[in-house]
Amino acid sequence: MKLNDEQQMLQDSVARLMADKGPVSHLRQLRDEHHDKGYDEPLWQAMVEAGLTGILVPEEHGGIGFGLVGAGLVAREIGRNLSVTPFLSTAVLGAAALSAGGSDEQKAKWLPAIAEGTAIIALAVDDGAKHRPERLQARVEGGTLSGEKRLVLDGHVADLLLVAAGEGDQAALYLVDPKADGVTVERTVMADSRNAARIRFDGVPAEAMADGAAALAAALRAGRAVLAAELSGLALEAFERTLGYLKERKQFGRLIGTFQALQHRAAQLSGEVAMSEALAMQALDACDRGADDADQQVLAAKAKAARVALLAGQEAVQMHGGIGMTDEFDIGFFLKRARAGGETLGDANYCADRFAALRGY
Amino acid sequence: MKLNDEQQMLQDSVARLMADKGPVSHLRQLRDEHHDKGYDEPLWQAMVEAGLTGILVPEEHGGIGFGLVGAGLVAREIGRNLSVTPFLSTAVLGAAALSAGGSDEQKAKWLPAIAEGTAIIALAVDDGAKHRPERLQARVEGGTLSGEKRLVLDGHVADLLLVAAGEGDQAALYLVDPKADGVTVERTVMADSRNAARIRFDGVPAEAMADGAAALAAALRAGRAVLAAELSGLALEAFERTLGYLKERKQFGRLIGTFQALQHRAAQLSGEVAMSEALAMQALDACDRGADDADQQVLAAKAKAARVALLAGQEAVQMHGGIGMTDEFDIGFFLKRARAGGETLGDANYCADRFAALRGY
Amino acid sequence: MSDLEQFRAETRAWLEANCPEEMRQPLKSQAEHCWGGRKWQFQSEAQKVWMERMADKGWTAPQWPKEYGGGGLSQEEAEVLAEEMKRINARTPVSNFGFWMLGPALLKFGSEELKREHLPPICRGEIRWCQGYSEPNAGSDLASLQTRAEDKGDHFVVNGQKIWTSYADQADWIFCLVRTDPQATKHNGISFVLFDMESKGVSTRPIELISGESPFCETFFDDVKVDKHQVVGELNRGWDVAKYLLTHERNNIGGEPPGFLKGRALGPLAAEYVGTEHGKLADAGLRADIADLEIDHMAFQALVGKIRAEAEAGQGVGAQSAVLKYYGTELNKRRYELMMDALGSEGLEWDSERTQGGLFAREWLRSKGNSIEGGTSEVMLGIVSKRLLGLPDA
Amino acid sequence: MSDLEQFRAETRAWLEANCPEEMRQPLKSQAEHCWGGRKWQFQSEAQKVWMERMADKGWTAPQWPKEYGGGGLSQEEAEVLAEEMKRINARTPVSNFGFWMLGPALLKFGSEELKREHLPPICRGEIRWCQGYSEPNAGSDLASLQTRAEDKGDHFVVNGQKIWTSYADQADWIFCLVRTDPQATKHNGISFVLFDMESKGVSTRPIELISGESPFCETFFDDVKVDKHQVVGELNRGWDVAKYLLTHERNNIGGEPPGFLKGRALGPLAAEYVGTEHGKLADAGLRADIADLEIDHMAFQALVGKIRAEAEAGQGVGAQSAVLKYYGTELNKRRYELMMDALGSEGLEWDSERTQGGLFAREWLRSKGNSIEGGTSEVMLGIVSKRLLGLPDA
Repeated sequence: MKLNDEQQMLQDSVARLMADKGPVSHLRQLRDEHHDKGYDEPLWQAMVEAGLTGILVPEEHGGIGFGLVGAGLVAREIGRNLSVTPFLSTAVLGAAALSAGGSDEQKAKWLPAIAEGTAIIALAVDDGAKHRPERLQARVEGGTLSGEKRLVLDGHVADLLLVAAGEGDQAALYLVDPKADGVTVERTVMADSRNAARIRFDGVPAEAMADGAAALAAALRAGRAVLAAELSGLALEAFERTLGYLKERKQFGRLIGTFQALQHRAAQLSGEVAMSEALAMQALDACDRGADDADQQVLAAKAKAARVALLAGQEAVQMHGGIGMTDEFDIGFFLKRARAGGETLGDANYCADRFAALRGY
Repeated sequence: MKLNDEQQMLQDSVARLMADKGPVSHLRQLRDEHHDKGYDEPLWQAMVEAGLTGILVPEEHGGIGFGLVGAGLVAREIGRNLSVTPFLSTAVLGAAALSAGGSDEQKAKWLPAIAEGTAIIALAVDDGAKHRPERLQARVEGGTLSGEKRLVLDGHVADLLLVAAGEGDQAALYLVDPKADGVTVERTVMADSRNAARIRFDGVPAEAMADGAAALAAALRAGRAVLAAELSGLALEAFERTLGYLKERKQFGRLIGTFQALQHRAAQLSGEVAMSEALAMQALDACDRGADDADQQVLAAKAKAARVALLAGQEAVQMHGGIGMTDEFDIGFFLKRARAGGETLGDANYCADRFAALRGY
Repeated sequence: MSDLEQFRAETRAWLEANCPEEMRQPLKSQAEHCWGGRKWQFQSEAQKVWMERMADKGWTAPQWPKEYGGGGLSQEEAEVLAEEMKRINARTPVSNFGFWMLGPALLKFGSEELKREHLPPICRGEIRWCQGYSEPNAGSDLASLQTRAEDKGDHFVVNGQKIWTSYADQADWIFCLVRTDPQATKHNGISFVLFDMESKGVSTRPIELISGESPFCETFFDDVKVDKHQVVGELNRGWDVAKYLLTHERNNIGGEPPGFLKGRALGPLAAEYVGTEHGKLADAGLRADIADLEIDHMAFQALVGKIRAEAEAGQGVGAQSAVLKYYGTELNKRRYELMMDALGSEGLEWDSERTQGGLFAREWLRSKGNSIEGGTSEVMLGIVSKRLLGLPDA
Repeated sequence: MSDLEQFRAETRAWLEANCPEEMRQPLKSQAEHCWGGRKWQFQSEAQKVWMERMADKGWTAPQWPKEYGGGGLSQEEAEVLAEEMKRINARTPVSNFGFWMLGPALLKFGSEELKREHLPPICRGEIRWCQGYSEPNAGSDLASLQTRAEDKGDHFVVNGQKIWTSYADQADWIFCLVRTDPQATKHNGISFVLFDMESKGVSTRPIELISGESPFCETFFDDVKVDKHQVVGELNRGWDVAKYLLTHERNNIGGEPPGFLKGRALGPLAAEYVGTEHGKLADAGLRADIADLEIDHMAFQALVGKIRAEAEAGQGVGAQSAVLKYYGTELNKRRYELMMDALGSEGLEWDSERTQGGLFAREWLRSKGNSIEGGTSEVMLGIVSKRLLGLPDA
């Protein structure tokens, strides 16, 4: 696929916004000061003003309804700059879930709040250390939820929790008030210096959605597709920084970029990054078009992006040599985010396994 | 492990024998003349005279009882020269099976014949296209065998067939006369220009062994370990021929061996080959010593050797460029044998899967 | 109904009426492909009829101008035709290096006279072309070629040797790189010339590959007389034509595998041979490998689509073609390795009827040439690193 | 009973009697390792007692000669001691660069005076050493180092800067490569000198790694006075000493991973986090990856064993050490990647008590330095291709 003019304009403006207001230095600063909210509030405010928080919110609910390609373009620049916002948790997972499965009242209450930036929403799926939404342990019985969730992105600052749980044979999302009795939130700071939370639910009131199963499926699909775009952007940036280093660093009296072994590895990495990006955009577009194989494409895109981003992070550190191992230098942040983003909503092995299942083998 | 003096002498003498009497040119000649027996008869005779056919046959049955390390040293040189003999089928699989599970009479009849080179023995295990000895379909009932076997090495020239089949819950080896009624042999020439056969059994008399299950296990173990040594030798030779080519072929006005990207690949391949060889010898030694983890080591060695030999074959053809693709040049034979040998008695995926199972995960 | 919809309806009706039933089966092997040319022996009446009917419509070369025997279709119309042909599994009516390579070169660089002389016979399947680029000891280093064409006033006299000339023993004409200025160095002084393979002094010798097939020849030129007007593009600037074609060729690697695996998915094939367990392929390692390959293939196709879309928008393909060549051929090699993993000993049979004479093993081996011919993978990575990434020379 | 059996019995009895219970637990993390030295704060009385008892036996350096404070054990006896220690999970009593690096260098190149001065305090755990090789902008290219030592008659004056000096801020003495002949080029004119880190003009600054730890420092020398007798080996031939040590260091990479994974198998760890299905790890892709890693590790150990056996037989290790360094470190990186795959989000926690403050993620990140420090993987492959394979220079 190729971007249309509107999408191209979006990409250009988001690229400027993120580079100006959400650069890697902000991530470092948030980390070093142990920021209590753990995200870049001024940047988030700027995204609200630019309408980006409502990118998946339909126009009737105050959003711009730009679709997943649009969300992917934002995520790509987030990946390039390692910008820290609740975009994925709120504007993607939250908006996708509520749009797909919320009741009219739920939509009317929460979707405008997402678009206006007045609510942060967190999706709670994983019961264990690995993402396995087909085998949920958290249960809803008689309208109350019990269980434990991990890797709840922005969970400690959320105004609303969307919790995946089983009721009978059916897995679905439920709305839970994080301030309700029986909710215990432990903030966990992850290796990529981002927020997540472990949350315990002990008999907490859980509000059903109009179609909680559809909401869960939509959130997972949108989240994986958008993460694929973010990881592709991350890989591209890590690669480009490394390419720049190859052109300026000397060893043994030569620019290291003249060493053919590194040239070939750089060439291979550039191709991998280009393929990861192209597939991510194609998968986002397939979702927007409602293509039959959209799920396959999304799983493929997430698997590919997770592998490529990790490879790009590994190669970036290795080719930078000693300096790449230092915290003072930014390149290590890309490696850390590559692994954390790759793990989120299903790692490469998980996505490839599901992909194979959908392909019938 | 390190070879002792006796083993070192064996290696040296076998290396001379194979290079003199079983070079790659013989394989080409056998192929081009569609040789009816499909193996190098003068070489086999020379191996009989050197005592190599009895390398696994105990001394009391006329062999030299040199153990699997000895057999591996022979196989290594077979791999380097792509020598075509019934060594694997008869001297390894046949001897290992009969020694481990044959009755006294069976041993007395067949083991001396193996050592003297008067009998060719073929092992028939695979019921399908893939090696799956845990799920045999061939059955023995009331002393008669029915089923179909594939990839029976030297099956069309064998004097005795050792056939793996189930009886009740138990899988075991049975002795079958290839000339018996109800045996239909189809010779199949494989991609590596070697013999195998597809053999049908329709209610054929099957002679039980003293311990047919132990015979099957011993044959598979010995065969895989010895194949690991053969494949390692093959990989080494393919690598060394390629290394020689890198030092003599010019492109763009330079020796191609000066290109750093090829240097690094050659360095990696040399390490892989060295590891494959070391593990094969260690596994053979573990079998001879009766080490607890001998089965794990053999599976690991076969998996590693299959992967490395295939890699060596692929890299050899690629680095030779156009000439590597021509039949006139010998290097392609190594690639072909790498795949055929890798497939025999379980491919790398199969061996790795079994290895993981033995390791408890 | 839009024009395109109308075109689709007419095309569908025409194909239904004119494509013989026999030509609606996928090729069982490469051997069933129709190459055309003076020496061509049609394998069936249907093959002949199908080629002629398509040639009459100009649809053997759908996008070439009508005045040269092509179909004069727009890009969109050509896509519709391709879709409609695929719908009924219609075979390519005829194809050879004349269509893939010489035609595009003539359309871009050829004189009006050369176009009128050569394009119509190609479209009618009357002339089969081969390519004379590589030389012994030159390999990927095309610029060092030594076949020379001496200027004899109204003609050249060509002497030298080519290698890897595809099916030169069965081709009618050759397009050939020759050195016309022996003083010039490297890429300069090379011209792109055309001549009849029946000319005096031309001889060929097939090269047997490790797959047992002989799709290539060594070709020898001994005082071959070549008309001077048969130079494509400017004299001594043949490198421009060759480079254009190499890029064009690489750009055409779209990720659809050739041979047996064309249109076949590995998953079901593997299930047939390795079986299933708990609803999944019984070999978990192979299953993971196939999934990874299919994911990489999907990613590759997405990139191909993106690059083509950009090329249509005028951003050009250029060195991107090296990316496509590299990944397209490396993927194909992986694909054939996995096919062999799946087929086990059946894939290894070399001469049984069951396997059509060892089709599997032969195609696996043949795939190894993909990353050597048309510029090795190493050369492609060099082009990417220098021209796309701007990495400096040593 | 053979001598060796007797030695084993005595050793076992002594260890049983003398190794404190606390010192029979595997290290929970690298932080529990006993480094020794003037500044060392023992983490427990048991740690102190254990170090002193072992030092009294000479078993902190079992194979060094007794006259220098070592145990004077033969290779076989040392192996018995190691086996018996492993049997009860006894921790290494003390270790630092003095044991791993300086000791072997002094034993091979040092004067009798230097051996008597430096080896005994190492054995007693009194002096902790660090290494001064790398310099900013030199990286893997050690021969271009610029720290200079000026000859002032009875002493040198050292000026310059080192980087990647391990724990220089906690070390007592440094062994250091300095340029003693500024005229000589590259590998020549470099000397291997020793001096006290408390000397005037020495300062250090820890470097924080991506793992959050600071095992390395930048170290600055500003007119540091160094006694002339503290040169190891010949003046201006320090490169020989350094090369010997690099080889020695690489050769010591035996495939046992450092840190959390030391002595831990990945299979059971993964089962804990990803679960099992039909008796196998529930994640089939991870299962295959772990099996491949364990197979490669087994192959690597077989090669290590073979190379060591050949070395003992006098064939030397030489450039083989580059093979070991390359594969040992690359395997370790793969191992930590798979550990992270297995642990999922738990592995990513950075500061929870549950994970001992992010032990998993930090060790994963730390492992990335393995293929950079002590000669990068690229340098190793270069050594292999040039020195083992004899491939020509460009």
